[in-house]
Amino acid sequence: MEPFEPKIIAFVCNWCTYAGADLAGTSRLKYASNVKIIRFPCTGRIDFMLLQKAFANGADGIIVSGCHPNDCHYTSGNYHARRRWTIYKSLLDFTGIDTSRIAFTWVSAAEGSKWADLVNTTVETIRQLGPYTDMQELIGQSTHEPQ
Amino acid sequence: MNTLHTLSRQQLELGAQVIIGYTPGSNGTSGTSRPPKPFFAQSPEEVEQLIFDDTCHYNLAVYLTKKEVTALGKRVLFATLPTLRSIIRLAVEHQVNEGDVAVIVRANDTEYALLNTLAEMETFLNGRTPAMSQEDREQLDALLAMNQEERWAFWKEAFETCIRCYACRQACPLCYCATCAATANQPQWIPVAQHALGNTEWHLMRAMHLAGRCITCGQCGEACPMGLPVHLLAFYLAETVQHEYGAASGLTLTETTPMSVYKPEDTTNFIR
Amino acid sequence: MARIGVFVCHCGENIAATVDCGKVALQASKLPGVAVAIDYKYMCSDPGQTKIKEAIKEHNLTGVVVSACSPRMHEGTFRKACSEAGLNAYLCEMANIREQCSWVHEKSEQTTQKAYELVRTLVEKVKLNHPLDPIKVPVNKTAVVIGGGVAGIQASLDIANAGHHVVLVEREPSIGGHMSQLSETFPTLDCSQCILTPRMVEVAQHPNITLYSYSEVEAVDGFIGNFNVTIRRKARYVDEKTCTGCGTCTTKCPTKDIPNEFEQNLTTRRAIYVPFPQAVPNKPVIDREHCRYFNTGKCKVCQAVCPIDAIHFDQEDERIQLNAGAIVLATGFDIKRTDFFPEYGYGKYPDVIDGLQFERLASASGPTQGEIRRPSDGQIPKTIVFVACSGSRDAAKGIPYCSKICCMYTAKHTMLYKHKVHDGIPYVFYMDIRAAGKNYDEFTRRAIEEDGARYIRGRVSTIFEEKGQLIVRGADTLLGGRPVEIKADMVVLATAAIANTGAATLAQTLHVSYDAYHFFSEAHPKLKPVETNTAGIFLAGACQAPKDIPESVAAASGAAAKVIGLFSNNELTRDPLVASVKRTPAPPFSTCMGCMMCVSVCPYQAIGQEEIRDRQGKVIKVIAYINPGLCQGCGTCVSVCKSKSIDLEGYSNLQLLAEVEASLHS
Amino acid sequence: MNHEAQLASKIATETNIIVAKCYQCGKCSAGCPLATDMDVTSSAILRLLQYNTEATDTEVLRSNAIWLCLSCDMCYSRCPNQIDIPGVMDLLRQESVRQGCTNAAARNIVRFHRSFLDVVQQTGRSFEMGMVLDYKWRSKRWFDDLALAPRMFLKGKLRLLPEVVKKRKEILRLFKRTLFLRKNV
Amino acid sequence: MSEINKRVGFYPGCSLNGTASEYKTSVLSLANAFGIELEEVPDWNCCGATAAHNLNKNLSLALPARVLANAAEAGMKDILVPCASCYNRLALTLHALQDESVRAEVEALIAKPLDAGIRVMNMIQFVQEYIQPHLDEKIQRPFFAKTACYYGCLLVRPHEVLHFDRTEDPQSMDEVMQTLGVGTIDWPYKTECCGAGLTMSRTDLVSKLSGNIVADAAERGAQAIVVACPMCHANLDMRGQQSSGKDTAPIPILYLSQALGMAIGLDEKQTGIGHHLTPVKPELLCAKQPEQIVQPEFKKEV
Repeated sequence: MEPFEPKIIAFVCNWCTYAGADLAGTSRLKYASNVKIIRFPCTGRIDFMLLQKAFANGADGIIVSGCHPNDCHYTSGNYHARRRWTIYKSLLDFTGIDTSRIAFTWVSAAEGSKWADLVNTTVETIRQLGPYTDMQELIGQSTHEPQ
Repeated sequence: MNTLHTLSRQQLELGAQVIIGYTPGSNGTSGTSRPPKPFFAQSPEEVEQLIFDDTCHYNLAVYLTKKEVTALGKRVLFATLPTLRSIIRLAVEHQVNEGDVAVIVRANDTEYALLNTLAEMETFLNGRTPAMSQEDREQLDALLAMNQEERWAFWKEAFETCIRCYACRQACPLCYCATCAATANQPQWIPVAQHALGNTEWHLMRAMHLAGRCITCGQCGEACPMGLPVHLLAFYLAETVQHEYGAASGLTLTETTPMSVYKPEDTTNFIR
Repeated sequence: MARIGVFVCHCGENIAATVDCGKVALQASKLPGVAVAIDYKYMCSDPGQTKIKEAIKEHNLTGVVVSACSPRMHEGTFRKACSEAGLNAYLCEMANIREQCSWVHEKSEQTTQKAYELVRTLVEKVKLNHPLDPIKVPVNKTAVVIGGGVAGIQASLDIANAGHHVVLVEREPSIGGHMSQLSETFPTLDCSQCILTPRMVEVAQHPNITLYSYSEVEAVDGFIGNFNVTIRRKARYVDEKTCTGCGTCTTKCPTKDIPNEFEQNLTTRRAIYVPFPQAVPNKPVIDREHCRYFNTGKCKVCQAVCPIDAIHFDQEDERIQLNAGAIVLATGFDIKRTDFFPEYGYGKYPDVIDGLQFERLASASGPTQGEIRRPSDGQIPKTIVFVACSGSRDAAKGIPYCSKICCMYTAKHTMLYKHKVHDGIPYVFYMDIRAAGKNYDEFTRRAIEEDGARYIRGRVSTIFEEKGQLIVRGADTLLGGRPVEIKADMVVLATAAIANTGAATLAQTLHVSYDAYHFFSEAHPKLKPVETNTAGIFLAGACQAPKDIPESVAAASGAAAKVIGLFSNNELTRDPLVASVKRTPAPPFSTCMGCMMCVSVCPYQAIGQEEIRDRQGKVIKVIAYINPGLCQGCGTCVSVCKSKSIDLEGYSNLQLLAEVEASLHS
Repeated sequence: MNHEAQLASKIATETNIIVAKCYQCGKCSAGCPLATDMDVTSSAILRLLQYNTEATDTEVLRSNAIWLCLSCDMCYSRCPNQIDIPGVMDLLRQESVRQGCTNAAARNIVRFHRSFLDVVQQTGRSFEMGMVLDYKWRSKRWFDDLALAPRMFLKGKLRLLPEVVKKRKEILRLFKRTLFLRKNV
Repeated sequence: MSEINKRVGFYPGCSLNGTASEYKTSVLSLANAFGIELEEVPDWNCCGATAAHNLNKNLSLALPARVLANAAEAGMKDILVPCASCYNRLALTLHALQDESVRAEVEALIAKPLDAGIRVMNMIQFVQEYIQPHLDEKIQRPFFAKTACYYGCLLVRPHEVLHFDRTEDPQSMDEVMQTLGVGTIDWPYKTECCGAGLTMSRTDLVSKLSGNIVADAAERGAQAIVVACPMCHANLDMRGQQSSGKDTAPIPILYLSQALGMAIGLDEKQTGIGHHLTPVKPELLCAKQPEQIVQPEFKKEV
């Protein structure tokens, strides 16, 4: 049986983390190919419903990342995002939805290696946790072949 | 009761179009009397049927933003503390304007008082945030005591039981959106199909939309025909917001919305 | 029905080495709505772009996905190509299969698969793109320059000479700034006022320049091309128009002994005064705080002696509103003063002075007519110790940075001193001589070799007074830290250059960012040195960081060039990827409930209110309105809108949701 | 480079003081009351430490200066980089005793400190007479201050019997646990 | 007037029980005169002074820590530490103990719990808080002599830890002395070191340092030097004079407590000024004793 390859989606801001991921590329750092990036103008734009939808659509893990506090291209988007994530995470924890499947991070345009490490560690964590089926089960189906 | 009725009548004479108060609940089949229900008095005669005592706790503020009611013009509301908080919050969110509404409150067990301006309501409220009911407290703590799987099991069952009748939304004074995000299409955030996944997404979305705004009247929970404690989601977030940002909702006319402001020094331990 | 073209780039071997581009194109071609999918060695090359253009025409495409490098690299290139082929630029998206795929993964099936999925995701997105036109905003061709020092003067003249109207706002009663206080300037030793005063006069007489001296910018709103500036003209109590500047009042005023700011408190002035002889405008101002009339209600001597009745005690602050297309910040710097150096007795011993005070002593127009005489007793000091890095490069004192100008002006001071007091001995305690600049190092060498300045590499620990002399205790680190004690007649501290007072407040008024030391931040440390992060607001001179005169002037001309460039268009075009509140024109409708929670999240104050009226003109409801001219497209308001009434072009709810689904579903 | 040779890193780990922060402005030496009497000035000591070689480290540990340092904190209070130089000196002194390379000229200073602590170890308090005798015994400097002693005695400044703390055991245990061992220098 | 209304913890330290006994006497009688009882820290030990930190870090923390522990055990909050050296060591230790790991380590060394609630006061702080407020009405013999206030190093440095006065040109002691009517001189040696720990082992250096200090004070016309540290006093009094090189009459070195004592009319026995090597002549420093001297019941207590 081949090892479980988690599907991971990354919501990142255009100015810091997306650029950081580009830097990882130009520096030819190697990391797992399980992660696909979706580009946002700013973490402030990342609607919690999109995270919800990612799980509903069979994501095993999610990375959410943007500019470090005080570095936001739009000066305050990441501060608003930080509050939103804090509340959203506490809601998920309260309902028992596994928040260890979401990696909230700050990755700057200069942190190519941090991005590469982040992806690898996240992929490893999710691989350990196995496929995420809680949401799928609610509609009695799973996008995952039985392991 | 006299003072209550005279007050109400005066208001009708002074140009209020409707007094929204309570009237005794109809007797149930088994002879048990149901709690007092909302009652719209528009004439002196109807005023006679109004009551306002300890048993009245339905949050009448919910009517303030309903089209049919706003159409009536100046309204007078029987207000409990949660109702007052709702009104303050609605004012902060520009849904209620000065002069739209006056309230009759219970100054004490026997006397009633009329509060004409929002400022008077704010003063009467005086920052009071009644603690949640014994029952709610216990259930909340019980949930917090569970581990993740147990909690998910609990809510999973609740969400599977939910019939998405939106009674929770109807009963909530702060769910005033003409077009709710849940029913909006383009995109369809919450699948129309009434299945547990959609239900989950609905309740999470509602809780998030109430974060920092919910005044914890618990009306949504009460309204649920399936008896689901959906209000606890909002209650828990209210506590989180209070703890994280020291903000409670519906207390002052000058308050901000915690989820629409920030402090650079806000702390988190989970963002790496 | 969508007709999308997918163009997979090999980028030579950069992508093709690990991704099977042909396969990606093949798979993509099978996607619903994809009309054509091809791969090519270099999509960004002319032949590559031609392929895209041809495909657009041939297949009458409704959207294009170029799967190649990062959009941060070539989005512009390909959008331009599309519009040249008649396809709206904003119907072109890029799938990043190089930086975020081929370069970071090994050659494998998964890598190719990921590349394909990235393409699929962008295809789903581009289906939902709208043709957009760049936003056009009219440009008001007036520039406001804040600060009338040499930088502000230079910027004003450059912009004015290009034929644009300039409003120059100066906080003090006269323009000129610190440069007007200087004696000679390094490295040429030409007289500061001789080169500055003509420029000051030019400003006063320039037809395109309106000078508001003794005025401050109070409020700024609006945005690039359309700023709305409120200026407060502080009451001078002297009618600038009628006053001839005869100066009678300033000689007759009975209130004397007020520390003279321009002379760095080395002399005194009257309550009604002109800061210095060459002041522009050369009109006096009444210092209300010290004026006898304002304090006691009696006096009015100045009014009595004024031949043309130009003095009006009832004058009040005046507020001026004006529109401007650009703002230049040139508020300059200040120096650290008393009480910051207790170990040096600065502020305690009259003969421990700072660099600016020495400039005044050396200046021919200064309190000593250019003779170097020490403040305490007017004696000519036979030994002067100059202390460089007084406060600068001193983390303990909270100023870790280098003030940059001190090395040079200290060398200059030693020279001026030697040229005036031939038998005098100048000592300089320094840590490093930072003389990078045209003819700078030669200059400091000259001070040492020809004028005999005695440089000692080490810091001073303490200075104290003993028998009318100042004992300076330092060390010579070139002799292993051997303690050195010098008996001096005067000590000059090259105190740190710091941001001007009120800089932070002004920055907040203008929404420009500033660093921990309150110097204004440039938009990019290398490539945008005179821009701020707020479009239309530029930086000139030492308000950004310590700068000497040539640098300040260069920066000022740079800022002026930016302004002139901006003014060369009647309207400017901006990326149309902005947020808007969804509404239908008629019958007027919007799902927005007007809770206005979006207002406080907007970093650009772009969100206001809008009234929706029915045909009878009756207000149905008040909803949020987003000014496309101000919106920068961060989209934070979109995520806080509960009723989902706000959306963002290019990152709409539909598009992002489509991307999520497409990237997860195979 | 053997581990003994890395004083700078030892200082960093044990006291969190970073000698690399020193940019050799010399303000410490300039203000040091004893700089002229030191064989190596404080700024020079920091410079030597920055080399991080065995030779330079030994040069520092063998210096007389580290023993002349009065820990008066003048340097520390004026250091633009807030380097706790007296803190460095403490560690250097302890290290130089540990490695037994104390400067010959500084022996008496070390002897005095030892005498002082010996008395404390025995009585819990310091006791001038005892201390002086112990010190003179170690240093063999019998005749210093002979003029001073009787005057002091007359002024009632020298008591003849030591004061002793009640719980001497506590003191002894404390000394034992801090691994302060008697050693004749 | 002088019945006890306040109790303050008191750590004399070895010097005050030895060479500086007169300092102790003067401090006790001064406190007493203002109705303050100084309560000695039970079974206190030496703080390690200048020796411990030179040879053994743990020891330099453990010794003061035991004192603090004993004080805490006795329920003391404020502790007066008249010896600047002891004050400095105790304060440094308190500071170090803020670090949890260090605290645990040290507790293990002394086998006693350490309570954080303790504050150590130097002589000047004590005067500022307990004496100065009531000083004016008690002054009987205003000073006329010009004095130099000598702080030494240990009272004001390191500021990061002590947060007392300012490290350059401190003023606190000057202000106290000025209330006694004296002009204090402005001089650069206020915080120069007297040689402290080297007093026995390098008498030559100590003589030089102390000599400079005394000489400069004399140079600037000081008729007395006021100190708040037994080490400074010993060095200035014993070594400063003999080597100050000036043929001027030696300058009396006073403890702050003695100066204050003299000013409020305490007698020689209470101030202990008779014990100095450099003779102190009150008539040269402050006004004559007024007719009725200090209250008799007051004598009893000493």
